[in-house]
Amino acid sequence: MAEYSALSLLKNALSGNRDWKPAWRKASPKPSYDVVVIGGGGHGLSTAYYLAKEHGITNVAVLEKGYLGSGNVGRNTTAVRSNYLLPQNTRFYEHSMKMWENLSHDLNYNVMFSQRGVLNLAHTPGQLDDLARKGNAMRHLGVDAELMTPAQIGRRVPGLDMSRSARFPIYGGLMQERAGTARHDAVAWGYARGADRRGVDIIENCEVTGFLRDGDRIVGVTSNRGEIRARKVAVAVAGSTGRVMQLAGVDKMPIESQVLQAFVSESLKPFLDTVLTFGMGHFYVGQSDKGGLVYGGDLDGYNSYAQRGNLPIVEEVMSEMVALFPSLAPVRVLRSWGGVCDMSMDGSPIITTGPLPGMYLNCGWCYGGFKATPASGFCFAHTIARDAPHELSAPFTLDRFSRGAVIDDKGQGPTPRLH
Amino acid sequence: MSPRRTPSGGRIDRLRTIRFTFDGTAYAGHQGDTLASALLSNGVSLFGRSFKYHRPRGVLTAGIDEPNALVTVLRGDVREPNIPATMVEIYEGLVAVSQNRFPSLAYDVSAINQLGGKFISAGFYYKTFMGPVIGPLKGTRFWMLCEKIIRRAAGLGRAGNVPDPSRYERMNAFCDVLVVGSGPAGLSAAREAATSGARVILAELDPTFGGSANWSGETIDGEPAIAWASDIVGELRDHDNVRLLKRTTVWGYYDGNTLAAIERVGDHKATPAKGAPRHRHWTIRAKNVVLASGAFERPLVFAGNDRPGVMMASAAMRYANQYGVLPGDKIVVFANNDSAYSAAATLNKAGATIVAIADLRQDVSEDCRTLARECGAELLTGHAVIATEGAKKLAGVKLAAFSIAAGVLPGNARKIEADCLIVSGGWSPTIHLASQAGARPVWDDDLQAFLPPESGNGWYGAGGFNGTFSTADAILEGFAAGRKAAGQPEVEIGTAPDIEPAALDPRPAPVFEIKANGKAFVDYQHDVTADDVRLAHLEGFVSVEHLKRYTTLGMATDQGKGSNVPGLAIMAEAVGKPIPEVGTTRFRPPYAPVSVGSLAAERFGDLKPDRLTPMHDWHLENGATMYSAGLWHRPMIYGEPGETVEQAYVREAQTTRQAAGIVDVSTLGKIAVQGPDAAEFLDRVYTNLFSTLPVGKARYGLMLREDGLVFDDGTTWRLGDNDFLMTTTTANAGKVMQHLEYFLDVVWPELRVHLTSVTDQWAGAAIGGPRAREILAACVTGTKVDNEALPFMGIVHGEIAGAPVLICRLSFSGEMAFEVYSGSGHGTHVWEALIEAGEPFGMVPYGLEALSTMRIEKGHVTGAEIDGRTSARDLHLGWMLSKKKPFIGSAMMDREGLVASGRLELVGLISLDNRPLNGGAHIVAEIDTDNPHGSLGHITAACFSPALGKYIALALVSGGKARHGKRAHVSDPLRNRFGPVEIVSHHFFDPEGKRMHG
Amino acid sequence: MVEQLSPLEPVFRAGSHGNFVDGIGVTLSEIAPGSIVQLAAWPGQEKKLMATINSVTALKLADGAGAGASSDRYAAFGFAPAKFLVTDTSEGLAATFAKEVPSAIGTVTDLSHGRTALRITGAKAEWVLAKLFAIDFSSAAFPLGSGISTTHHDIFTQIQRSGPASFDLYVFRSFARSFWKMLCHAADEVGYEVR
Amino acid sequence: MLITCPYCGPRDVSEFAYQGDGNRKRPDPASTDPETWNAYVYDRLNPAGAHNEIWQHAGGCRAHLAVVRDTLTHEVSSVRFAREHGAPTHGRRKSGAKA
Repeated sequence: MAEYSALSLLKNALSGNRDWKPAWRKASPKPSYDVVVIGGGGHGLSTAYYLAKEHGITNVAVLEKGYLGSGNVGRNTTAVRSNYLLPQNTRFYEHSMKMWENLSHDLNYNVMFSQRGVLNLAHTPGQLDDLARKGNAMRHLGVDAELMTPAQIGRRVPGLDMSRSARFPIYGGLMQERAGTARHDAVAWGYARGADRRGVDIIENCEVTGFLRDGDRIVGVTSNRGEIRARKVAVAVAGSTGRVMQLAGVDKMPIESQVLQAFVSESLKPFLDTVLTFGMGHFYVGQSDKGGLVYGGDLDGYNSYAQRGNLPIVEEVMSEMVALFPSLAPVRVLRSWGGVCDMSMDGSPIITTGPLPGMYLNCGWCYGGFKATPASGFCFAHTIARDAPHELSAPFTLDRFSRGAVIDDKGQGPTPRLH
Repeated sequence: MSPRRTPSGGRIDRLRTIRFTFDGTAYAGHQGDTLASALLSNGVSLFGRSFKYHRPRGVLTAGIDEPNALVTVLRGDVREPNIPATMVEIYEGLVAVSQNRFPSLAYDVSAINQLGGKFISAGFYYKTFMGPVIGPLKGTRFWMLCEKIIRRAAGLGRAGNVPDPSRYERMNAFCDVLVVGSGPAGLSAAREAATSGARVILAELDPTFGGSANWSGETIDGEPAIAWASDIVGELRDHDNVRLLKRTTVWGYYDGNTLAAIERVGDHKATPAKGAPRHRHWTIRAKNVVLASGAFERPLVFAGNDRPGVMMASAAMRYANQYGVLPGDKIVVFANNDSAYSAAATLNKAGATIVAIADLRQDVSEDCRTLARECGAELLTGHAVIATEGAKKLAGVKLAAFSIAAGVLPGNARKIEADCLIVSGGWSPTIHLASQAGARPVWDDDLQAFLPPESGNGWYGAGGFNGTFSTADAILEGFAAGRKAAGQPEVEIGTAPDIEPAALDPRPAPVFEIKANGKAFVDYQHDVTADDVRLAHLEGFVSVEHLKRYTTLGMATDQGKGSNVPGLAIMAEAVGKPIPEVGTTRFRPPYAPVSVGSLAAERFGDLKPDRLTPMHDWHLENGATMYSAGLWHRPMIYGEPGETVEQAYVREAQTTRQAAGIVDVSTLGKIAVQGPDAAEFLDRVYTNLFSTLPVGKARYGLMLREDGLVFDDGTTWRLGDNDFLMTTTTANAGKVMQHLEYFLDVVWPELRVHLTSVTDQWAGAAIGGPRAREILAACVTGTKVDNEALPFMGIVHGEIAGAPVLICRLSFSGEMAFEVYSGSGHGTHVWEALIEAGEPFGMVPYGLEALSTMRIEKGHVTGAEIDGRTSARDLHLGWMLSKKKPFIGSAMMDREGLVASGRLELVGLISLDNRPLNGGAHIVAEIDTDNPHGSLGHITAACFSPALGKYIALALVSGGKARHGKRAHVSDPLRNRFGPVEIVSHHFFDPEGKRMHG
Repeated sequence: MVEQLSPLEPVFRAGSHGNFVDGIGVTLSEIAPGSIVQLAAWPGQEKKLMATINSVTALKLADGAGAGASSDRYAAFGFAPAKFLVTDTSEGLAATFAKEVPSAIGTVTDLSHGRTALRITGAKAEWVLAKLFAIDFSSAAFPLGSGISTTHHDIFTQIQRSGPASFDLYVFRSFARSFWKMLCHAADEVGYEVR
Repeated sequence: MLITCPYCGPRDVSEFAYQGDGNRKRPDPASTDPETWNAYVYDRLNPAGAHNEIWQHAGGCRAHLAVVRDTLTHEVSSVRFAREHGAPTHGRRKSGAKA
């Protein structure tokens, strides 16, 4: 398949754009594969891509229930960052960040990773110390982080209410300049195209309806497109983990599926050149290249698979937005949507062999899965190929809960809605 | 007279002239005009520029579905971008400007983008701008350079940086029946529901009720439709049980029949009424909903269909009938259905010349032929518009013979001069709200449209929403829906009202696109062409969602109201499947864009309430600098002129340790734990025993979470056998209450315990220092406060200045200290009495900084150490874990990870370079400023200790106690602070507690 | 006895405010009862507690959630299962109940200082309250005398309908000033008088 | 979303605090069996469909409620006082069964 470049664009433009080929083949399932990956979202696709690229395992199928990227990879607010407090998280997400920095070239697909920074605001001296703790933790692992003064913040983000009389005045902030945003759909499409070019079958509209077993061992799946056997079955369906695992007879997991809403405003000329998070609520906002402000806040806070939320959170998020930017009150919200998040018990993901023989599980991404897409696939592919966790994802196995080795970046304990 | 204003007619008030400006030019219109109708009446045809190609655009519609004519409304320096000119009611002094153009609307340099047409087709950016793999532009750098340029070109209006001074409000409403839309169907439904006695809310997004009755030109039972509508509105007004909401867009259909609507209360006014909001955000909880939201007319997709002067047929009709404006003098009609013929007739009656009617169909009904004849138009059946001409304004159209089976037929095209082309491609019912409510639409081949199911869980449909386009049937459906929604039994429906002129056949020919050379737009605003849709198909982006995401079709501010179905149809043709098999979009809120401010409502400018202690005003009057602790406001320091924060807190702490100090502790969470099982309950929730606590004594308690980590701490006072007063940290008060309530209600319902938040019942003043007891003795009556009457952790009742108080001798500062609780209403009274009593002893009030300083000196933990990751042992509180009883967390606290070596443990630090330490700094064995690494832990709290005369800190450090006496370094690259520290016990000061035991 | 200080003091401005040119939509006032007491019964003891309320205040509470009544001196209503708020224009009600309610029946909690009582009266009272609470204030849904517990964002509020167009609101004292400002703000549109 | 509190009547979801899976049964406090405790503290049923949940009417009467709610439609089919019918006191219902 042809490489994408300015030249290929020009060549095709001259021939009336009639020679473009599908970004990935519309494959039909074969009777068996070395690896079947359930879930054609970002993580499933990147897993397939790295299975092929890093481990030479190309006899792989990715099964997607709906259209490719219909889950959270196409529903998130696109922030990419590695500003975590705990070293297990920081190391993992920083690895991801490094992969992001070269992802467009790696995939020959412009995922539009824009390193315009992510800025966490502090509204009390205590919060600023907490951010300093986090930033210093990052710096001690070689990750970039800086504190910004209110004056610097005011210059960087015009329109922000910097007044001392604000209900929650801004005392400073923690900036990670290398963080930023990417074009979410492009990540799914780029990985799909990349995996497809390496021989992976990407099978859309293929819903898994059950698991094939040989004794205890999982040896394939049944689907609306027939039985598909596999030596290894990988599950990467964050947002639907409960449903898919139930098909395998695992009905209890350290996960609650909760709905997270996101919003986009009408298109505006450049207004905000970074991603901003509010310290007295869960609000965060960035601006897309098309000009829409992309923003969100807290979870709705209850179990849901409905991909729809309710008004209280809508109102909460909007209130926080105009508290930070009082000039945005007349600006209008254009779209809202809901994504279903695997909220884990410590706010950190699960990448593991098992829990059944022949099965591999990647889930529990809470609302931070998008930025993990490259590293998640990279580590999960390693786990599948080698039957052992990658060094970076070793802390994220399932047994950490019983061992008391939770990775609780927010310190909220086993109350998923608070992570 | 404006050039395009008809001599009479319309619902505008021709006696009232309103002046406004657009792009700096002054214009006049009339009361009742929208910005679009007023500008059209002035002969303006160029309204805006498109998103990608910056093509000149006119006004396409007359309503909320407008994709092209977006403007920014300015109120002073406050900018309201992206408002359709069709939705702006003009008011005296209105200032509107066009958008997405530079330097001007007429001459926009970015229009050069059009030349790159095929190069910048859908999704082009995914394929390029990746830049070199090596060199200075490697990684993301090249892309970010390109992105800067792209971002500047993209975007529509500009948001301002000046705070919006407007007021926004919320309104909660409850009703039996909410009727959405006030056209004939909605009015009929509302009347029927209201008559049955139901509580009814009727919401209309336009400034006038009546919907199509305002512009249809029909008569209903011999009466003009407008009069028919106003009669019903008048009738509804007389009902007590009806609320009429105009300028109100119902935009969200949420769970439990909760609907959200925005009422534009003040947008049409130069200055709002006093106290009135600009927008009111309605949350309507309706038992049932009648959806009578009508339908949108769809454009046809053909080359040059975006030229200013091309307009929807129904919009043209509306401009003529409702606003008395002709969109053109010489009009060509282009349609695949009958409805455009009514528009032609209307425009002709209003004074325009209908040059020709090009109908895609070969067979046209006799009714239509008559209408064409009557308006003097040349009827060209089996014809299509294949191009339009003109620069920034339509000058003519090109027509060619067309067959539904074969498309454009070979042969000579014919040119016709015209300044307006009105188009009808059929109608799409406005099913958005039903879709939000979960309804799955069904494709109807006759109407070539997605129709809603008959009814949903909580709603009924009527009229155009149902695909019912005859007014007579709409009225009957409204009647039936109104009855059902009001819970009335169904009745025999009477005879249909008599409508003149008779309804035309609503079924369009199944044609959506006319293939010819030139850009044919599907999504006007986002410049998505029919070729872009086909390109998406070619590249495999076939599913509706992929189509949307790849081409951005339907993602513009009009949300695809007109483009959704044509886009699907073109994709369906490319795929070779029927339209319903390609799918439809599930609509989500909002139905139309909603101001962010309206959703913030009363929280705009007031995000969170202030929580104030009873002594708040005293603090302010006495020079306190306040800061936020959650919702509370607490004194940080009581600074004296010229003092730095450090000087102030050092003075306060020092004075407290030397004489006495007083601090407001009213914010501590206080929970009354009452009942015969209260002691048992406390034994279960605290790690230590409380059943052994005698009445009149207090005890420090520690709580864990179920997972075995520390949750909260505080003292609990036994006031009676069955009566405890629990205190919690300020930050955790709410969480602790919820935690306790959960266990009582869900886990141990057999325990007879009541919990009540009494945080606000009590004002708390903590007074500590060597002179504290003397000060108390000087002002307390009714009890002694000596060591015998009031031993450490003892509680007494007494009075201060006539107010009853509860005094507990406990200490956070490490001094001889007492917490004095009084009724909140007496708080300031008691506080002032204490201050007065303390004056001779040199007592000072102190704030949180000094409080924190003294607790650091004592090594007491707070939220900085109890951070949700620490165990009791990490904090050296293992001695509080009772072995005599199970308690919450006891089963989980010994898991291997929680007792592993190397965990972060509480230690003290002393700065060895006499420079301040910072909270959040890390601890390392060896400094490496260039490449910091090897963090052993971090500082949780730091201060200058007046007691030690040193900068000290509490820290959580791996290894903890084992490092006591060892040297380490702070490493704080964020604040460029590196330096040596000594690790010591966290009990810096008076470790034996001699001072507080006295 | 020491007088209680109102938490509203600096923001309580008697007189007419807002858009009052066309008339006063609502009147806002602080009630400042002498006593506010919470009574709570153990399961099965609710009737006995209600009888005690009756014997102390002469108020007869009907069965059912939220039932309430008031007299010149007392007001009482249920606000949660087996829980009641009782107010008295005089001080000392908690002490009285403490004697009357044995621990086998339930508990008595004095909230006289902990809650601030406000009253909103007037033709527009329902309209103004509907701006703050997701509660149906129509008299069919919220009959005279009855009470509810609800919240305005962070502010927990108990409300009793004290007249056909009159409501008494009980909020945590620490929030009272913020709440009062919000109430006044919401009443601007209809014009209000502070008394 | 509305939840009909058995005491307060139908109220907006904003008045309620979610307390999660109502099928969990707290182990005997005297037991220290790690697996039982681990399952109680960390594992949750997470069905797509009817779910037994605990909600607290935090912004109302503060009672805890045993709610049966469909996680696909958000429809609430049953609400009862948890202290009277608390899910933790009985076993897990069959998924899909109405309370």
